[in-house]
Amino acid sequence: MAATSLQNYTLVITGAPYSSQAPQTALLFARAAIAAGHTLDRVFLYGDGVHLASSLSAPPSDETHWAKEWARFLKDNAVPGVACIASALRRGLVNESEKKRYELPASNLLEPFIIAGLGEWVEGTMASSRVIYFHAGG
Amino acid sequence: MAATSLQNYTLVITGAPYSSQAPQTALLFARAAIAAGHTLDRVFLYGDGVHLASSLSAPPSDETHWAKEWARFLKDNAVPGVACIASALRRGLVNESEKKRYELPASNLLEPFIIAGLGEWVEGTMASSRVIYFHAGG
Amino acid sequence: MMPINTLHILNKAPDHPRTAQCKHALRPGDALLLTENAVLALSVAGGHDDPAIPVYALEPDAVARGLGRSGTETTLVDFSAMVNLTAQAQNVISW
Amino acid sequence: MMPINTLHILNKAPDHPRTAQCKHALRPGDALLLTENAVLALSVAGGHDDPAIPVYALEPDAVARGLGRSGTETTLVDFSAMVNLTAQAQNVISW
Amino acid sequence: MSTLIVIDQSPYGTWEGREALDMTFSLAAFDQSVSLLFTGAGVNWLRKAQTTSKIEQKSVEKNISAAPIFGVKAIYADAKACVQYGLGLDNMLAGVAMAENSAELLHEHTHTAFAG
Amino acid sequence: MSTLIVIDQSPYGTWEGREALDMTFSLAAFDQSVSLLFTGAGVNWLRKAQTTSKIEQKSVEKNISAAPIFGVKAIYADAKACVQYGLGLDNMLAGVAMAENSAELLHEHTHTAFAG
Repeated sequence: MAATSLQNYTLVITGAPYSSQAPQTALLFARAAIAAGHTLDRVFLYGDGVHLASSLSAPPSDETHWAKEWARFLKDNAVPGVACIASALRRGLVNESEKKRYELPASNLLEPFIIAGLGEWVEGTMASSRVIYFHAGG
Repeated sequence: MAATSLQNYTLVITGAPYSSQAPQTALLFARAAIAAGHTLDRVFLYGDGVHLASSLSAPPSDETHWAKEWARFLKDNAVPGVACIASALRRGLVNESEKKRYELPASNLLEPFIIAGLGEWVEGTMASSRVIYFHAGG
Repeated sequence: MMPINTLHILNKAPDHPRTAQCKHALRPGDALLLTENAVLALSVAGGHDDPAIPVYALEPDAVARGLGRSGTETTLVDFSAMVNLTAQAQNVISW
Repeated sequence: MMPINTLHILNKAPDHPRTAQCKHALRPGDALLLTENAVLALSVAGGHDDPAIPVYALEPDAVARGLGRSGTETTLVDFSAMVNLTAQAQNVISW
Repeated sequence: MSTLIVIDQSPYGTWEGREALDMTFSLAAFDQSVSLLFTGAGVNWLRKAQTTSKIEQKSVEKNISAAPIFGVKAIYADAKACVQYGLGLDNMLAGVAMAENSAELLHEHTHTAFAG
Repeated sequence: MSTLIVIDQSPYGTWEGREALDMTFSLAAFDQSVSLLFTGAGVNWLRKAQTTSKIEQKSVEKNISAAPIFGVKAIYADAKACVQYGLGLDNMLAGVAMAENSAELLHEHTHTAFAG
């Protein structure tokens, strides 16, 4: 039955952790998708969602560390995690090369996340059979 | 006339720059308050507002750099700017001592902002004659 | 399960303006999945307007908010079933 | 200016649930200041309910949204006047 | 100074309510007069039996129940919002006072802070 | 694939609409079929004479007006929302198509993305 065939997903997260539930819902969805045999083409962080890729988040030890959980998931499943460069630069999320380019005092991008342009999102929409957005609630 | 007497303000910013208008409205308010002869007891960043104190923000050169504008205002007027430690740690905003304490790869707090507890907000509410909140809109 | 034309995923509370917009956009053949704060619709009397549209609610979000019992009109689903819904639907809209 | 009991500062768009809550909380002697997205109320027909409550709107936010002309019921103010309003009011509530 | 902290956002979907609770407890810890008002979708913080393990968040049920012990003066719930969300004495946390006209509470306190 | 980008939030108070415009232009730059729908408070992006210097933001009026040049297929405005916010042909940017039932547009596109 075609309706239940395996899909290739692009997930787009636009809500920040510890502000919205979006990264949490997206991770639980992503785990279930992989468990069902689907594939994830990529995960794209946009707008406030880029904060998920911070290497400096330090929530209380009895709360889930969403950035680390996401990073582990991406590594374990070899899924690319991409933070939009325009969203990231405004919000203070930078890698080593942006640090040098903008002469910033540090970098704070958590591996394996990378920073790239909106073209990565466009490619995701073209390459995958399903694009699911995880926005901030309210 | 007592109603127009000079006030001592505590400003609380809970909305992030490049996500809400809160830090912008707060800065234009703060400048006008100083110009009218009022004093600012302190500025307290809470919730998503702590992102205003990031040293790594790099908006496009034709957009206002709100973190730098705020930092300059605080220095010029000797107003303490305090980011709530609990909000900051969850959201990946840390100073040198938190960096060491939590073994994080970098620090990203912009001077002259400092990181401290909610007690700073409580003190602000007690020490000042007006507490004005700048929340995210919507 | 029935084939789904468009799956509408709503994660906003009942008083959010996007909730009304979402309900207005539902068409026969569509399905509605309530997640996060949207599961609060389960507690609102008369919140379900159109019996022709299947309504699902994410069970982890419902029980987190103390709303574990499913009404007769709403089916509680886990993340695995949520994935199935998105795979079956021709289109998915996240409100 | 008249003395103000409570100054209500509203920065939410007219369709935000907190807007209705704010209007419901206005009492004689209070004043309402619209900032940021709340200035869109200037464009909504019949948006001003109670003529006994003075309504102000932040002019920089109004002109940014193409709403520079003040209605007869609403006074456009700059940041300096906003500061005065907060200094005159006994209490200030930011919605 | 008497403070009213107002929570009008649903639990768990956003962090504002949680951080407003922290503000409340902080004022109480400094022996300041502080009360809580839950209104709008925020009344859902007061529902019994919040089981949050599957969304990997901490339940705030215990925090709210412990508020009086930590010196929070009163917990109010907007009566109309409770009706709207099907909340009554049977399914609400104990120790909550129903406010028939919660807007009056804003005028009875000298300092009001909304959650986010 | 045909994409509809939906902006239902007011201009300048939040960044979501601005970043949704960036998404729109990005799709157009990759020669993908993309249209814009402004609805709810989002129709206020379409008002003429947005003068933003005093709030130190860039106006988006020019960006929206230039959308067709950059390959954006159509710009729709929800007709009911325009009435609600007092928008008509006299005070709106040129090149906008009124959508009497904008919900239908969602069903006519294979991919819909909301601003935030």
